[in-house]
Amino acid sequence: MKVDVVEKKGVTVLGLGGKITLGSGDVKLKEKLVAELSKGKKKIVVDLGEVSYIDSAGLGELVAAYTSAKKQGATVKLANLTKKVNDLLDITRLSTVFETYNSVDEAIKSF
Amino acid sequence: MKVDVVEKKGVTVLGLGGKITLGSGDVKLKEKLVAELSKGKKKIVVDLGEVSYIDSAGLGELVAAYTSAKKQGATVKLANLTKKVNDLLDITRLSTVFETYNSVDEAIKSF
Amino acid sequence: MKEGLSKISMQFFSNLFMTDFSEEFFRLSLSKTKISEERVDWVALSLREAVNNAIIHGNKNNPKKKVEVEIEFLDEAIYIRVWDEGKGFDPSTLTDPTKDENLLQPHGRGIFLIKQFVNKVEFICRNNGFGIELMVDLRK
Amino acid sequence: MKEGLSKISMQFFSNLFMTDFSEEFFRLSLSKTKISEERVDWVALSLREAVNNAIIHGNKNNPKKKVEVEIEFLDEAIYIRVWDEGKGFDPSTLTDPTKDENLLQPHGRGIFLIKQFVNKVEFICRNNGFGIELMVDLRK
Ligand SMILES: Nc1ncnc2c1ncn2[C@@H]1O[C@H](COP(=O)(O)OP(=O)(O)O)[C@@H](O)[C@H]1O
Ligand SMILES: Nc1ncnc2c1ncn2[C@@H]1O[C@H](COP(=O)(O)OP(=O)(O)O)[C@@H](O)[C@H]1O
Repeated sequence: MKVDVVEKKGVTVLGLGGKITLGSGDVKLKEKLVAELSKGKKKIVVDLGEVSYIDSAGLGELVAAYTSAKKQGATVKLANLTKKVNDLLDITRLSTVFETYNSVDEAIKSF
Repeated sequence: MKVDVVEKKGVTVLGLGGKITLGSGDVKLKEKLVAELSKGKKKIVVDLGEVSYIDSAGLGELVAAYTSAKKQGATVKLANLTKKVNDLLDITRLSTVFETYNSVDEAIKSF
Repeated sequence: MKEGLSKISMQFFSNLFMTDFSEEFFRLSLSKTKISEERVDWVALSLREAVNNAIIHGNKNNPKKKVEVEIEFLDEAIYIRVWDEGKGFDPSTLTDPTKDENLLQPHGRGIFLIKQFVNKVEFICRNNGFGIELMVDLRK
Repeated sequence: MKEGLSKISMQFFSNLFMTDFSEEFFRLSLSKTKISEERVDWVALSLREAVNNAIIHGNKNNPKKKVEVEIEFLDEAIYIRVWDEGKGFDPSTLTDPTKDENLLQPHGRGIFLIKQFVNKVEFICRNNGFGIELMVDLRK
Protein backbone atom coordinates (compact mmCIF):
# COMPACT_ATOMS: atom_id res chain seq x y z
CA MET A 1 0.00 0.00 0.00
CA LYS A 2 1.11 3.51 -0.79
CA VAL A 3 -0.26 6.57 0.99
CA ASP A 4 0.11 10.14 -0.31
CA VAL A 5 -1.06 13.06 1.80
CA VAL A 6 -2.13 16.39 0.29
CA GLU A 7 -4.07 19.38 1.59
CA LYS A 8 -6.82 20.68 -0.68
CA LYS A 9 -9.13 23.56 0.28
CA GLY A 10 -8.67 22.88 3.97
CA VAL A 11 -9.31 19.15 3.59
CA THR A 12 -6.70 16.43 4.12
CA VAL A 13 -6.72 13.97 1.24
CA LEU A 14 -5.10 10.57 1.87
CA GLY A 15 -4.53 8.94 -1.49
CA LEU A 16 -4.19 5.18 -1.14
CA GLY A 17 -2.68 2.98 -3.81
CA GLY A 18 -1.99 -0.71 -4.42
CA LYS A 19 -3.25 -3.55 -2.30
CA ILE A 20 -4.86 -2.89 1.05
CA THR A 21 -4.54 -6.43 2.26
CA LEU A 22 -3.17 -8.24 5.25
CA GLY A 23 0.58 -8.34 5.22
CA SER A 24 1.01 -5.66 2.59
CA GLY A 25 1.45 -2.77 4.99
CA ASP A 26 -2.01 -2.05 6.30
CA VAL A 27 -0.35 -0.11 9.11
CA LYS A 28 0.58 2.83 6.91
CA LEU A 29 -2.94 4.21 6.63
CA LYS A 30 -3.29 4.28 10.42
CA GLU A 31 0.13 5.93 10.90
CA LYS A 32 -0.53 8.68 8.38
CA LEU A 33 -4.02 9.26 9.71
CA VAL A 34 -2.83 9.48 13.32
CA ALA A 35 -0.19 12.00 12.24
CA GLU A 36 -2.81 14.17 10.55
CA LEU A 37 -5.26 13.90 13.46
CA SER A 38 -2.56 14.94 15.90
CA LYS A 39 -2.03 18.08 13.80
CA GLY A 40 -5.68 18.88 14.52
CA LYS A 41 -7.04 18.03 11.06
CA LYS A 42 -10.78 17.43 11.16
CA LYS A 43 -11.78 16.93 7.53
CA ILE A 44 -10.34 13.86 5.90
CA VAL A 45 -10.97 12.27 2.51
CA VAL A 46 -9.57 8.85 1.68
CA ASP A 47 -9.08 8.54 -2.08
CA LEU A 48 -9.45 4.87 -3.05
CA GLY A 49 -9.11 5.39 -6.82
CA GLU A 50 -5.76 3.63 -7.08
CA VAL A 51 -6.60 0.74 -4.78
CA SER A 52 -6.45 -2.47 -6.78
CA TYR A 53 -7.41 -4.86 -4.04
CA ILE A 54 -8.92 -4.82 -0.60
CA ASP A 55 -9.62 -7.69 1.80
CA SER A 56 -11.35 -8.04 5.17
CA ALA A 57 -8.27 -6.72 6.96
CA GLY A 58 -8.22 -3.71 4.63
CA LEU A 59 -11.90 -3.06 5.31
CA GLY A 60 -11.04 -3.31 9.01
CA GLU A 61 -8.38 -0.64 8.54
CA LEU A 62 -10.90 1.71 6.94
CA VAL A 63 -13.29 1.13 9.83
CA ALA A 64 -10.50 1.71 12.36
CA ALA A 65 -9.59 4.93 10.56
CA TYR A 66 -13.20 6.03 10.73
CA THR A 67 -13.58 5.36 14.46
CA SER A 68 -10.24 6.83 15.52
CA ALA A 69 -11.05 9.98 13.54
CA LYS A 70 -14.48 10.18 15.14
CA LYS A 71 -12.96 9.98 18.61
CA GLN A 72 -10.98 13.14 17.79
CA GLY A 73 -14.04 14.88 16.43
CA ALA A 74 -12.83 14.40 12.84
CA THR A 75 -14.68 12.94 9.87
CA VAL A 76 -13.38 10.43 7.30
CA LYS A 77 -15.14 10.27 3.93
CA LEU A 78 -14.32 7.97 1.03
CA ALA A 79 -13.92 8.96 -2.62
CA ASN A 80 -13.28 7.38 -6.00
CA LEU A 81 -14.28 3.82 -5.19
CA THR A 82 -13.70 1.19 -7.85
CA LYS A 83 -16.60 -1.14 -8.57
CA LYS A 84 -14.98 -3.94 -6.54
CA VAL A 85 -14.43 -1.79 -3.46
CA ASN A 86 -17.93 -0.39 -3.77
CA ASP A 87 -19.37 -3.91 -3.99
CA LEU A 88 -17.44 -4.90 -0.86
CA LEU A 89 -18.78 -1.92 1.10
CA ASP A 90 -22.31 -2.82 0.02
CA ILE A 91 -21.93 -6.50 0.88
CA THR A 92 -20.56 -5.73 4.33
CA ARG A 93 -23.06 -2.88 4.86
CA LEU A 94 -20.12 -0.56 5.49
CA SER A 95 -21.78 1.68 2.90
CA THR A 96 -24.14 2.65 5.72
CA VAL A 97 -21.17 3.77 7.82
CA PHE A 98 -19.16 5.71 5.26
CA GLU A 99 -20.14 8.68 3.20
CA THR A 100 -18.82 7.87 -0.28
CA TYR A 101 -18.31 10.22 -3.24
CA ASN A 102 -17.55 9.70 -6.91
CA SER A 103 -14.62 12.10 -6.82
CA VAL A 104 -12.29 13.74 -4.36
CA ASP A 105 -13.70 17.16 -5.31
CA GLU A 106 -17.25 16.11 -4.51
CA ALA A 107 -16.08 14.72 -1.17
CA ILE A 108 -14.28 18.02 -0.41
CA LYS A 109 -17.34 20.08 -1.34
CA SER A 110 -19.54 17.99 0.94
CA PHE A 111 -17.82 19.30 4.10
CA MET B 1 5.80 -24.15 -34.26
CA LYS B 2 5.67 -21.99 -37.34
CA VAL B 3 7.41 -22.87 -40.60
CA ASP B 4 8.08 -20.38 -43.41
CA VAL B 5 9.54 -21.55 -46.70
CA VAL B 6 11.56 -19.27 -48.97
CA GLU B 7 13.90 -19.86 -51.89
CA LYS B 8 17.19 -17.97 -51.77
CA LYS B 9 19.92 -18.39 -54.43
CA GLY B 10 18.73 -21.90 -55.27
CA VAL B 11 18.59 -22.98 -51.66
CA THR B 12 15.37 -23.78 -49.79
CA VAL B 13 15.27 -22.02 -46.44
CA LEU B 14 12.84 -23.39 -43.84
CA GLY B 15 12.45 -20.76 -41.14
CA LEU B 16 11.19 -22.29 -37.91
CA GLY B 17 9.67 -20.26 -35.10
CA GLY B 18 8.28 -20.83 -31.63
CA LYS B 19 8.50 -24.04 -29.65
CA ILE B 20 9.67 -27.23 -31.31
CA THR B 21 8.35 -29.49 -28.62
CA LEU B 22 6.15 -32.52 -28.34
CA GLY B 23 2.52 -31.67 -28.81
CA SER B 24 3.14 -28.24 -30.32
CA GLY B 25 2.99 -29.36 -33.92
CA ASP B 26 6.30 -31.07 -34.57
CA VAL B 27 4.69 -32.57 -37.66
CA LYS B 28 4.82 -29.33 -39.62
CA LEU B 29 8.56 -29.43 -40.23
CA LYS B 30 8.29 -32.93 -41.68
CA GLU B 31 5.35 -32.01 -43.91
CA LYS B 32 7.01 -28.92 -45.33
CA LEU B 33 10.26 -30.75 -45.83
CA VAL B 34 8.61 -33.68 -47.61
CA ALA B 35 6.83 -31.22 -49.89
CA GLU B 36 10.12 -29.52 -50.81
CA LEU B 37 11.96 -32.83 -51.31
CA SER B 38 9.20 -34.07 -53.58
CA LYS B 39 9.72 -30.94 -55.71
CA GLY B 40 13.29 -32.16 -56.14
CA LYS B 41 14.98 -29.63 -53.86
CA LYS B 42 18.42 -30.78 -52.77
CA LYS B 43 19.84 -27.88 -50.76
CA ILE B 44 18.00 -27.12 -47.56
CA VAL B 45 18.78 -24.73 -44.72
CA VAL B 46 16.77 -24.84 -41.50
CA ASP B 47 16.82 -21.40 -39.85
CA LEU B 48 16.48 -21.87 -36.07
CA GLY B 49 16.87 -18.19 -35.14
CA GLU B 50 13.28 -17.78 -33.97
CA VAL B 51 13.08 -21.06 -32.09
CA SER B 52 12.49 -20.34 -28.42
CA TYR B 53 12.42 -23.87 -27.16
CA ILE B 54 13.37 -27.34 -28.28
CA ASP B 55 13.01 -30.67 -26.48
CA SER B 56 14.07 -34.24 -27.21
CA ALA B 57 11.14 -34.71 -29.58
CA GLY B 58 12.17 -31.53 -31.43
CA LEU B 59 15.74 -32.78 -31.72
CA GLY B 60 14.29 -36.03 -33.04
CA GLU B 61 12.41 -34.07 -35.70
CA LEU B 62 15.61 -32.38 -36.84
CA VAL B 63 17.32 -35.77 -37.05
CA ALA B 64 14.39 -37.22 -38.98
CA ALA B 65 14.54 -34.27 -41.37
CA TYR B 66 18.23 -34.88 -41.87
CA THR B 67 17.84 -38.59 -42.62
CA SER B 68 14.81 -38.27 -44.88
CA ALA B 69 16.62 -35.59 -46.88
CA LYS B 70 19.69 -37.77 -47.13
CA LYS B 71 17.65 -40.64 -48.53
CA GLN B 72 16.60 -38.35 -51.38
CA GLY B 73 20.14 -37.21 -51.98
CA ALA B 74 19.45 -33.84 -50.36
CA THR B 75 21.35 -32.05 -47.59
CA VAL B 76 19.93 -30.28 -44.51
CA LYS B 77 22.11 -27.68 -42.81
CA LEU B 78 21.24 -25.63 -39.71
CA ALA B 79 21.65 -21.88 -39.27
CA ASN B 80 21.20 -19.21 -36.64
CA LEU B 81 21.21 -21.41 -33.55
CA THR B 82 20.47 -19.78 -30.22
CA LYS B 83 22.83 -20.58 -27.38
CA LYS B 84 20.32 -23.01 -25.87
CA VAL B 85 19.81 -24.95 -29.09
CA ASN B 86 23.55 -24.99 -29.70
CA ASP B 87 24.16 -26.34 -26.19
CA LEU B 88 21.59 -29.08 -26.79
CA LEU B 89 23.25 -30.13 -30.05
CA ASP B 90 26.60 -30.28 -28.26
CA ILE B 91 25.27 -32.25 -25.31
CA THR B 92 23.59 -34.80 -27.55
CA ARG B 93 26.56 -34.87 -29.96
CA LEU B 94 24.18 -33.97 -32.77
CA SER B 95 26.67 -31.23 -33.56
CA THR B 96 28.73 -34.02 -35.16
CA VAL B 97 25.80 -34.85 -37.46
CA PHE B 98 24.73 -31.38 -38.53
CA GLU B 99 26.68 -28.70 -40.30
CA THR B 100 25.76 -25.52 -38.44
CA TYR B 101 26.26 -21.89 -39.51
CA ASN B 102 25.97 -18.57 -37.74
CA SER B 103 23.70 -17.14 -40.41
CA VAL B 104 21.44 -18.29 -43.22
CA ASP B 105 23.72 -16.55 -45.72
CA GLU B 106 26.77 -18.46 -44.52
CA ALA B 107 24.81 -21.69 -44.75
CA ILE B 108 23.71 -20.86 -48.30
CA LYS B 109 27.24 -19.99 -49.36
CA SER B 110 28.55 -23.31 -48.01
CA PHE B 111 26.68 -25.32 -50.64
CA MET C 1 -12.46 -31.05 -16.94
CA LYS C 2 -11.68 -34.67 -17.76
CA GLU C 3 -9.01 -33.59 -20.21
CA GLY C 4 -7.05 -31.40 -17.90
CA LEU C 5 -6.17 -30.51 -14.39
CA SER C 6 -7.60 -32.74 -11.70
CA LYS C 7 -6.03 -31.44 -8.51
CA ILE C 8 -3.33 -29.12 -7.32
CA SER C 9 -2.02 -28.63 -3.84
CA MET C 10 0.61 -26.56 -2.14
CA GLN C 11 2.11 -26.73 1.33
CA PHE C 12 3.94 -23.83 2.88
CA PHE C 13 5.20 -22.61 6.21
CA SER C 14 3.08 -20.01 7.96
CA ASN C 15 4.08 -16.67 6.60
CA LEU C 16 1.76 -13.99 5.31
CA PHE C 17 3.76 -13.46 2.14
CA MET C 18 2.53 -16.85 1.03
CA THR C 19 -0.99 -15.49 0.71
CA ASP C 20 -0.07 -13.64 -2.50
CA PHE C 21 1.69 -16.73 -3.71
CA SER C 22 -1.27 -19.02 -3.12
CA GLU C 23 -3.43 -16.57 -5.01
CA GLU C 24 -1.04 -16.73 -7.97
CA PHE C 25 -1.24 -20.52 -7.93
CA PHE C 26 -4.97 -20.40 -7.75
CA ARG C 27 -5.18 -18.00 -10.68
CA LEU C 28 -2.79 -20.03 -12.78
CA SER C 29 -4.71 -23.22 -12.12
CA LEU C 30 -7.98 -21.55 -13.06
CA SER C 31 -6.56 -19.85 -16.14
CA LYS C 32 -7.61 -22.70 -18.40
CA THR C 33 -11.17 -22.92 -17.10
CA LYS C 34 -14.19 -21.08 -18.37
CA ILE C 35 -14.97 -19.29 -15.11
CA SER C 36 -15.48 -15.55 -15.58
CA GLU C 37 -12.69 -13.22 -14.55
CA GLU C 38 -14.95 -11.46 -12.07
CA ARG C 39 -15.87 -14.72 -10.37
CA VAL C 40 -12.22 -15.74 -10.21
CA ASP C 41 -11.46 -12.41 -8.48
CA TRP C 42 -14.07 -12.96 -5.78
CA VAL C 43 -13.15 -16.59 -5.20
CA ALA C 44 -9.50 -15.51 -5.02
CA LEU C 45 -10.47 -13.11 -2.25
CA SER C 46 -12.19 -15.96 -0.41
CA LEU C 47 -9.05 -18.04 -0.75
CA ARG C 48 -6.94 -15.18 0.67
CA GLU C 49 -9.24 -14.89 3.67
CA ALA C 50 -9.05 -18.63 4.33
CA VAL C 51 -5.25 -18.68 3.98
CA ASN C 52 -4.83 -15.65 6.25
CA ASN C 53 -7.05 -17.29 8.88
CA ALA C 54 -5.06 -20.53 8.64
CA ILE C 55 -1.79 -18.67 9.16
CA ILE C 56 -2.97 -16.30 11.90
CA HIS C 57 -5.71 -18.07 13.82
CA GLY C 58 -4.93 -21.70 12.96
CA ASN C 59 -1.14 -21.73 13.13
CA LYS C 60 -0.78 -18.58 15.26
CA ASN C 61 1.89 -17.33 12.85
CA ASN C 62 4.21 -20.16 13.89
CA PRO C 63 6.65 -20.44 10.95
CA LYS C 64 7.22 -24.13 11.75
CA LYS C 65 3.57 -24.95 11.20
CA LYS C 66 2.30 -25.58 7.72
CA VAL C 67 -0.69 -24.55 5.70
CA GLU C 68 -1.94 -26.70 2.85
CA VAL C 69 -4.07 -25.41 0.01
CA GLU C 70 -5.80 -28.00 -2.13
CA ILE C 71 -7.84 -27.30 -5.25
CA GLU C 72 -9.83 -30.11 -6.77
CA PHE C 73 -11.42 -29.78 -10.18
CA LEU C 74 -14.56 -31.76 -10.88
CA ASP C 75 -16.92 -31.43 -13.83
CA GLU C 76 -19.56 -29.64 -11.85
CA ALA C 77 -17.60 -27.98 -9.07
CA ILE C 78 -14.26 -26.79 -7.80
CA TYR C 79 -13.39 -27.61 -4.21
CA ILE C 80 -10.85 -25.45 -2.41
CA ARG C 81 -9.57 -26.72 0.93
CA VAL C 82 -7.27 -24.82 3.24
CA TRP C 83 -5.76 -26.84 6.07
CA ASP C 84 -3.83 -25.62 9.09
CA GLU C 85 -2.33 -27.33 12.12
CA GLY C 86 -4.60 -25.67 14.66
CA LYS C 87 -7.58 -26.82 16.69
CA GLY C 88 -10.21 -25.01 14.67
CA PHE C 89 -13.09 -23.14 16.25
CA ASP C 90 -16.78 -23.37 16.82
CA PRO C 91 -18.51 -21.73 13.83
CA SER C 92 -21.62 -21.13 15.94
CA THR C 93 -19.68 -18.42 17.77
CA LEU C 94 -19.25 -16.37 14.59
CA THR C 95 -21.05 -13.05 14.73
CA ASP C 96 -22.74 -11.33 11.79
CA PRO C 97 -20.55 -8.34 10.83
CA THR C 98 -23.45 -6.67 9.02
CA LYS C 99 -25.50 -6.24 12.20
CA ASP C 100 -25.63 -2.62 13.31
CA GLU C 101 -23.84 -3.35 16.59
CA ASN C 102 -20.91 -5.02 14.73
CA LEU C 103 -20.47 -2.55 11.88
CA LEU C 104 -17.64 -0.69 13.61
CA GLN C 105 -15.69 -3.82 14.54
CA PRO C 106 -12.33 -3.84 12.76
CA HIS C 107 -12.36 -7.65 12.59
CA GLY C 108 -14.75 -10.48 11.88
CA ARG C 109 -15.48 -10.04 8.17
CA GLY C 110 -13.28 -12.81 6.74
CA ILE C 111 -15.54 -15.82 6.93
CA PHE C 112 -18.54 -13.67 6.20
CA LEU C 113 -16.92 -12.58 2.91
CA ILE C 114 -15.94 -16.14 2.03
CA LYS C 115 -19.57 -17.19 2.39
CA GLN C 116 -20.69 -14.47 0.00
CA PHE C 117 -18.44 -15.55 -2.86
CA VAL C 118 -18.53 -19.34 -2.86
CA ASN C 119 -21.52 -21.67 -3.01
CA LYS C 120 -20.86 -23.76 0.08
CA VAL C 121 -18.53 -23.56 3.07
CA GLU C 122 -17.70 -26.49 5.36
CA PHE C 123 -15.44 -26.61 8.41
CA ILE C 124 -13.58 -29.86 8.93
CA CYS C 125 -11.76 -30.93 12.09
CA ARG C 126 -9.27 -33.76 11.75
CA ASN C 127 -6.68 -35.27 14.05
CA ASN C 128 -3.79 -33.17 12.93
CA GLY C 129 -5.53 -29.95 12.13
CA PHE C 130 -8.43 -27.93 10.89
CA GLY C 131 -9.71 -27.24 7.41
CA ILE C 132 -12.16 -25.03 5.62
CA GLU C 133 -13.68 -26.29 2.37
CA LEU C 134 -15.04 -23.85 -0.18
CA MET C 135 -17.19 -25.17 -2.99
CA VAL C 136 -17.55 -23.29 -6.27
CA ASP C 137 -20.55 -24.64 -8.12
CA LEU C 138 -19.84 -24.57 -11.85
CA ARG C 139 -23.48 -25.13 -12.76
CA LYS C 140 -24.34 -21.71 -11.32
CA MET D 1 13.36 -22.31 2.41
CA LYS D 2 11.85 -22.68 5.87
CA GLU D 3 9.91 -19.47 5.45
CA GLY D 4 8.16 -20.37 2.25
CA LEU D 5 6.99 -23.04 -0.04
CA SER D 6 7.43 -26.59 1.17
CA LYS D 7 5.72 -28.67 -1.49
CA ILE D 8 3.47 -28.36 -4.46
CA SER D 9 1.79 -31.05 -6.46
CA MET D 10 -0.53 -31.28 -9.40
CA GLN D 11 -2.53 -34.14 -10.81
CA PHE D 12 -3.87 -34.13 -14.33
CA PHE D 13 -5.31 -36.44 -16.92
CA SER D 14 -2.95 -37.64 -19.64
CA ASN D 15 -2.95 -35.01 -22.31
CA LEU D 16 0.09 -33.45 -23.90
CA PHE D 17 -1.21 -29.91 -23.47
CA MET D 18 -0.63 -30.36 -19.77
CA THR D 19 3.12 -30.39 -20.34
CA ASP D 20 3.15 -26.64 -20.92
CA PHE D 21 0.92 -26.19 -17.92
CA SER D 22 3.15 -28.20 -15.60
CA GLU D 23 6.10 -26.13 -16.77
CA GLU D 24 4.22 -22.95 -15.88
CA PHE D 25 3.53 -24.35 -12.41
CA PHE D 26 7.11 -25.31 -11.99
CA ARG D 27 8.33 -21.87 -13.02
CA LEU D 28 5.88 -20.12 -10.73
CA SER D 29 6.89 -22.26 -7.79
CA LEU D 30 10.56 -21.56 -8.44
CA SER D 31 10.07 -17.85 -9.03
CA LYS D 32 10.75 -17.05 -5.39
CA THR D 33 13.94 -19.10 -5.15
CA LYS D 34 17.47 -17.99 -5.86
CA ILE D 35 18.12 -20.52 -8.63
CA SER D 36 19.53 -18.92 -11.76
CA GLU D 37 17.23 -18.42 -14.71
CA GLU D 38 19.41 -20.59 -16.91
CA ARG D 39 19.30 -23.47 -14.47
CA VAL D 40 15.54 -23.13 -14.17
CA ASP D 41 15.31 -23.38 -17.97
CA TRP D 42 17.27 -26.61 -18.11
CA VAL D 43 15.46 -28.19 -15.17
CA ALA D 44 12.18 -27.14 -16.78
CA LEU D 45 13.23 -29.05 -19.89
CA SER D 46 13.93 -32.10 -17.72
CA LEU D 47 10.49 -31.79 -16.20
CA ARG D 48 8.91 -31.60 -19.67
CA GLU D 49 10.71 -34.77 -20.73
CA ALA D 50 9.57 -36.61 -17.61
CA VAL D 51 5.97 -35.44 -18.02
CA ASN D 52 5.90 -36.37 -21.73
CA ASN D 53 7.24 -39.83 -20.90
CA ALA D 54 4.64 -40.27 -18.16
CA ILE D 55 1.83 -39.35 -20.56
CA ILE D 56 3.08 -41.29 -23.59
CA HIS D 57 5.02 -44.29 -22.28
CA GLY D 58 3.57 -44.57 -18.78
CA ASN D 59 -0.11 -43.87 -19.40
CA LYS D 60 -0.05 -44.65 -23.14
CA ASN D 61 -1.96 -41.42 -23.78
CA ASN D 62 -4.99 -42.82 -21.97
CA PRO D 63 -6.95 -39.70 -20.95
CA LYS D 64 -8.46 -41.55 -18.00
CA LYS D 65 -5.06 -42.17 -16.46
CA LYS D 66 -3.45 -39.51 -14.36
CA VAL D 67 -0.02 -37.99 -14.05
CA GLU D 68 1.11 -36.43 -10.79
CA VAL D 69 3.90 -33.89 -10.55
CA GLU D 70 5.31 -33.25 -7.09
CA ILE D 71 7.90 -30.62 -6.23
CA GLU D 72 9.41 -30.68 -2.76
CA PHE D 73 11.55 -27.81 -1.52
CA LEU D 74 14.22 -28.57 1.04
CA ASP D 75 17.01 -26.32 2.23
CA GLU D 76 19.67 -28.10 0.23
CA ALA D 77 17.72 -29.62 -2.65
CA ILE D 78 14.58 -29.60 -4.72
CA TYR D 79 13.00 -32.96 -5.50
CA ILE D 80 10.78 -33.26 -8.53
CA ARG D 81 8.74 -36.44 -8.86
CA VAL D 82 6.61 -37.36 -11.84
CA TRP D 83 4.25 -40.29 -11.33
CA ASP D 84 2.23 -42.17 -13.89
CA GLU D 85 -0.10 -45.17 -13.73
CA GLY D 86 2.07 -47.42 -15.87
CA LYS D 87 4.35 -50.35 -15.16
CA GLY D 88 7.60 -48.49 -15.60
CA PHE D 89 10.56 -49.95 -17.45
CA ASP D 90 13.98 -51.39 -16.90
CA PRO D 91 16.48 -48.50 -16.96
CA SER D 92 19.28 -50.93 -17.84
CA THR D 93 17.74 -51.22 -21.31
CA LEU D 94 18.30 -47.51 -22.02
CA THR D 95 20.77 -46.90 -24.81
CA ASP D 96 23.23 -44.03 -24.99
CA PRO D 97 21.97 -41.63 -27.68
CA THR D 98 25.42 -40.06 -28.04
CA LYS D 99 27.01 -43.28 -29.35
CA ASP D 100 27.76 -43.06 -33.05
CA GLU D 101 25.38 -45.88 -33.91
CA ASN D 102 22.48 -44.11 -32.14
CA LEU D 103 23.05 -40.56 -33.36
CA LEU D 104 20.50 -40.85 -36.16
CA GLN D 105 17.77 -42.30 -33.97
CA PRO D 106 14.81 -39.92 -33.81
CA HIS D 107 14.00 -41.10 -30.26
CA GLY D 108 15.74 -41.97 -27.04
CA ARG D 109 17.11 -38.61 -25.89
CA GLY D 110 14.58 -37.77 -23.16
CA ILE D 111 16.04 -39.50 -20.14
CA PHE D 112 19.54 -38.77 -21.36
CA LEU D 113 18.74 -35.04 -21.34
CA ILE D 114 17.11 -35.25 -17.92
CA LYS D 115 20.30 -36.77 -16.55
CA GLN D 116 22.37 -33.92 -17.93
CA PHE D 117 20.42 -31.17 -16.19
CA VAL D 118 19.64 -32.51 -12.73
CA ASN D 119 21.99 -33.86 -10.09
CA LYS D 120 20.40 -37.25 -9.49
CA VAL D 121 17.74 -39.36 -11.16
CA GLU D 122 15.92 -42.26 -9.51
CA PHE D 123 13.26 -44.55 -10.92
CA ILE D 124 10.64 -45.71 -8.44
CA CYS D 125 8.14 -48.53 -8.96
CA ARG D 126 5.18 -48.64 -6.65
CA ASN D 127 1.97 -50.66 -6.59
CA ASN D 128 -0.15 -48.26 -8.50
CA GLY D 129 2.39 -46.81 -10.84
CA PHE D 130 5.83 -45.65 -11.75
CA GLY D 131 7.76 -42.55 -10.85
CA ILE D 132 10.89 -40.72 -11.80
CA GLU D 133 12.58 -38.55 -9.16
CA LEU D 134 14.83 -35.68 -10.20
CA MET D 135 17.05 -34.09 -7.58
CA VAL D 136 18.31 -30.54 -7.98
CA ASP D 137 21.18 -30.01 -5.58
CA LEU D 138 21.08 -26.43 -4.33
CA ARG D 139 24.59 -26.61 -2.90
CA LYS D 140 25.98 -26.92 -6.43
N1 LIG E 1 -8.39 -21.43 10.65
C1 LIG E 1 -8.88 -21.02 11.84
N2 LIG E 1 -8.46 -21.57 13.00
C2 LIG E 1 -8.95 -21.16 14.19
N3 LIG E 1 -9.85 -20.17 14.30
C3 LIG E 1 -10.30 -19.56 13.20
C4 LIG E 1 -9.84 -19.95 11.91
N4 LIG E 1 -10.49 -19.17 11.01
C5 LIG E 1 -11.27 -18.35 11.69
N5 LIG E 1 -11.19 -18.57 13.03
C6 LIG E 1 -11.92 -17.88 14.10
O1 LIG E 1 -13.02 -17.23 13.54
C7 LIG E 1 -12.98 -15.82 13.82
C8 LIG E 1 -13.56 -15.03 12.67
O2 LIG E 1 -12.73 -15.11 11.54
P1 LIG E 1 -12.91 -14.06 10.38
O3 LIG E 1 -14.35 -13.98 10.03
O4 LIG E 1 -11.99 -14.43 9.28
O5 LIG E 1 -12.50 -12.67 11.00
P2 LIG E 1 -11.10 -12.19 11.60
O6 LIG E 1 -10.03 -13.07 11.05
O7 LIG E 1 -11.02 -10.78 11.15
O8 LIG E 1 -11.25 -12.31 13.10
C9 LIG E 1 -11.52 -15.54 14.09
O9 LIG E 1 -11.34 -14.42 14.91
C10 LIG E 1 -11.07 -16.81 14.77
O10 LIG E 1 -11.40 -16.81 16.13
N1 LIG F 1 7.32 -43.17 -17.57
C1 LIG F 1 7.71 -44.21 -18.34
N2 LIG F 1 7.02 -45.38 -18.33
C2 LIG F 1 7.40 -46.42 -19.09
N3 LIG F 1 8.46 -46.40 -19.89
C3 LIG F 1 9.21 -45.29 -19.97
C4 LIG F 1 8.88 -44.14 -19.18
N4 LIG F 1 9.81 -43.20 -19.44
C5 LIG F 1 10.65 -43.72 -20.34
N5 LIG F 1 10.30 -44.99 -20.66
C6 LIG F 1 11.00 -45.90 -21.59
O1 LIG F 1 12.31 -45.41 -21.81
C7 LIG F 1 12.53 -45.18 -23.19
C8 LIG F 1 13.46 -44.00 -23.38
O2 LIG F 1 12.81 -42.81 -23.00
P1 LIG F 1 13.41 -41.42 -23.48
O3 LIG F 1 14.86 -41.41 -23.20
O4 LIG F 1 12.60 -40.34 -22.87
O5 LIG F 1 13.23 -41.42 -25.05
P2 LIG F 1 11.92 -41.48 -25.95
O6 LIG F 1 10.77 -41.03 -25.11
O7 LIG F 1 12.22 -40.57 -27.08
O8 LIG F 1 11.78 -42.92 -26.37
C9 LIG F 1 11.15 -45.00 -23.78
O9 LIG F 1 11.12 -45.30 -25.14
C10 LIG F 1 10.32 -45.96 -22.95
O10 LIG F 1 10.44 -47.25 -23.43
